[in-house]
Amino acid sequence: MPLETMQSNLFADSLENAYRVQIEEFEGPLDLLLHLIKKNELDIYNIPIASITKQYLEYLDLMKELNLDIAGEFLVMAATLLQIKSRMLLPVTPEEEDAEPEDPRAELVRRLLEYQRYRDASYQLTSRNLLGREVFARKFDSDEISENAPKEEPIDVELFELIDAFRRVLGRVSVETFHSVITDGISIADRISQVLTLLHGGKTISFDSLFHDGMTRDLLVVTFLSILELCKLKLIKITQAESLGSIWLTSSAQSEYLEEELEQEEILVG
Amino acid sequence: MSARTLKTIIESLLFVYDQPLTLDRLALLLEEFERSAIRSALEELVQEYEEAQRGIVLAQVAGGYQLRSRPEHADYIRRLTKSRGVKFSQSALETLAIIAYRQPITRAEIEYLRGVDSGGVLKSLLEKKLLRILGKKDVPGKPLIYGTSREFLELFGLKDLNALPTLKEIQELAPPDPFADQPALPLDPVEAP
Amino acid sequence: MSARTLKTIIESLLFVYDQPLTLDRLALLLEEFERSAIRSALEELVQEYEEAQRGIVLAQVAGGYQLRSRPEHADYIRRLTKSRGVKFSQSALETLAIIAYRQPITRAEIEYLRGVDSGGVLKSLLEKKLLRILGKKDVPGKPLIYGTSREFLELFGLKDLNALPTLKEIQELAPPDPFADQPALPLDPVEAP
Repeated sequence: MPLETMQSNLFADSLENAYRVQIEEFEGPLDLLLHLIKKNELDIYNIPIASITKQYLEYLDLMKELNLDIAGEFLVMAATLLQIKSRMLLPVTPEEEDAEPEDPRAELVRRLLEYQRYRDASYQLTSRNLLGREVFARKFDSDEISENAPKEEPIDVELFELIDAFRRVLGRVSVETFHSVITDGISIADRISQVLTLLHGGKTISFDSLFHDGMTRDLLVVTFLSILELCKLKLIKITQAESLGSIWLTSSAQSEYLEEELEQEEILVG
Repeated sequence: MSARTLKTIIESLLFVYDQPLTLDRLALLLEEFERSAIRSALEELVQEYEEAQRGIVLAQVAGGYQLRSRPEHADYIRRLTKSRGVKFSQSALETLAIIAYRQPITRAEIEYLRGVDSGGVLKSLLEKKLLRILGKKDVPGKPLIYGTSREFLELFGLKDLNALPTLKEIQELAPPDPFADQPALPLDPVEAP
Repeated sequence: MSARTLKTIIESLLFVYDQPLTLDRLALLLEEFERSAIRSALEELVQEYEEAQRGIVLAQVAGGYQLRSRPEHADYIRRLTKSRGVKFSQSALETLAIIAYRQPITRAEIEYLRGVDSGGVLKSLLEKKLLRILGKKDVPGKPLIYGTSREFLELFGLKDLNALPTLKEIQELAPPDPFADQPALPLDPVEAP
């Protein structure tokens, strides 16, 4: 089916809009199904499943033609619709008749009704007088009021704030690293590659930053041997900006660029 | 000290503070007054504000009392503050409504009801502090349980969760439910497609 | 619109704005009203506030008008600020989160993960009783080992440490990481001194 026809079928009632890309944003498959039911003035308790499935799939095709990403949920619903459709076609066997089989559409209808209730509730919510939109409160300027610092300090914090802070830490440090902060039994080869990763892209790191309190003795030794090995391989350059100052490691490939940086560092330091 | 004075003290406190003040909090702050006296002063204040039809209203939100500007004057106030206020996406509102009415609720339950992945919208609502993590559900996988926060009540001007408008009964909107005798909506996440 | 309405509009504006509003400014904002009408509404408001002896006074300051709390009630208002909740700093939250998930943990390990010195923040968390010292680690230097306290669980309403959301749950809440395919960086080199 050509694209324009589908559009006029589905969304645009006037043909003049046929060439304009008119595709509504749906929150999800349930939202789309409710739209189709409303547009076709269907009885939600007696959905003509074949026709609604057809229109639903047309919508997905349209999305595909427009190169829009189709979320997985839309595809799952398409499969559900097709399954209901095929179950509707099955003849009812006598035994099943006794058991009063559930209408294959029942589950879907329940979900649609439930979803509709919450969608209506969301419209009601947004029609309220919102703080900062229709009603305003005053700003609280505690400096203006109090001359002395707070004495009791009840802490005002939500669990999510804690979790979110932690998420940021995890964003900086990989999970694997997090699980094994201080790696035991790391090989020199692994440590060399770690150090090189740190220096990747012409970065400079301090010698000290490779050693921490609480590292195992093994790791300290391995780290030190790795640095010696890297020097021997001429992969890194060790510099000291001033005597007794910090020792800096740079990757030798970018040594020229880094020398400039180090000069700046020197200016900053002293 | 007279009841008149107590009323004006409370009005001063409400005026200065930017968050709702509860009776408990006021009783703690105004320790030289009887709790019952504070309560009746508050009630009188509420009535006075209602009757006076002024530019400031005394709202009962999030279990407390808060002075707020009259909603009808929002357009004029916006000229001053240039604030356009919060804007919610449909998906944020939907999710918020589901959580408000169904809490405590897990992410899988929300996603079953909405029919779409809701991780991103949950995160943004948490960041806006409109949601709280209430704990973990005692089922396999121990999923997190979500609920709405005090900020949610403040934003929407709700006294408490009971002040939420009731969900329209489906019977009101539609003919009798032919599936009424069937078991309630399964919210088992396993069943979610 | 009635004079009564104009008066309440002005009251709303004065309520919301934290600085004095001049007649000029009001006339500019409320362009649909006559300047003379605004002036007389202001005068009426001033008189009403004076007569009513309320907790809020309408002061004429700096050539403008401003709502203020009644000066006699300053003592009560100061109590509000004293009992105001204290917010956590980002670094405190980060440190607390790392300890919560990684305990028992040493200061060096915390600093390795955070990439910054954490002595100050550890001290303040210990003072708030959110941390406990669990002992000393049996490595050179015998560093102290930290863990979270009972007060920590109370603050966040957690039944026990198992009630903390798992790493997996936290990551699921996060949006997809655009750099997920890149090799893990064990330590941010920018943080090097």
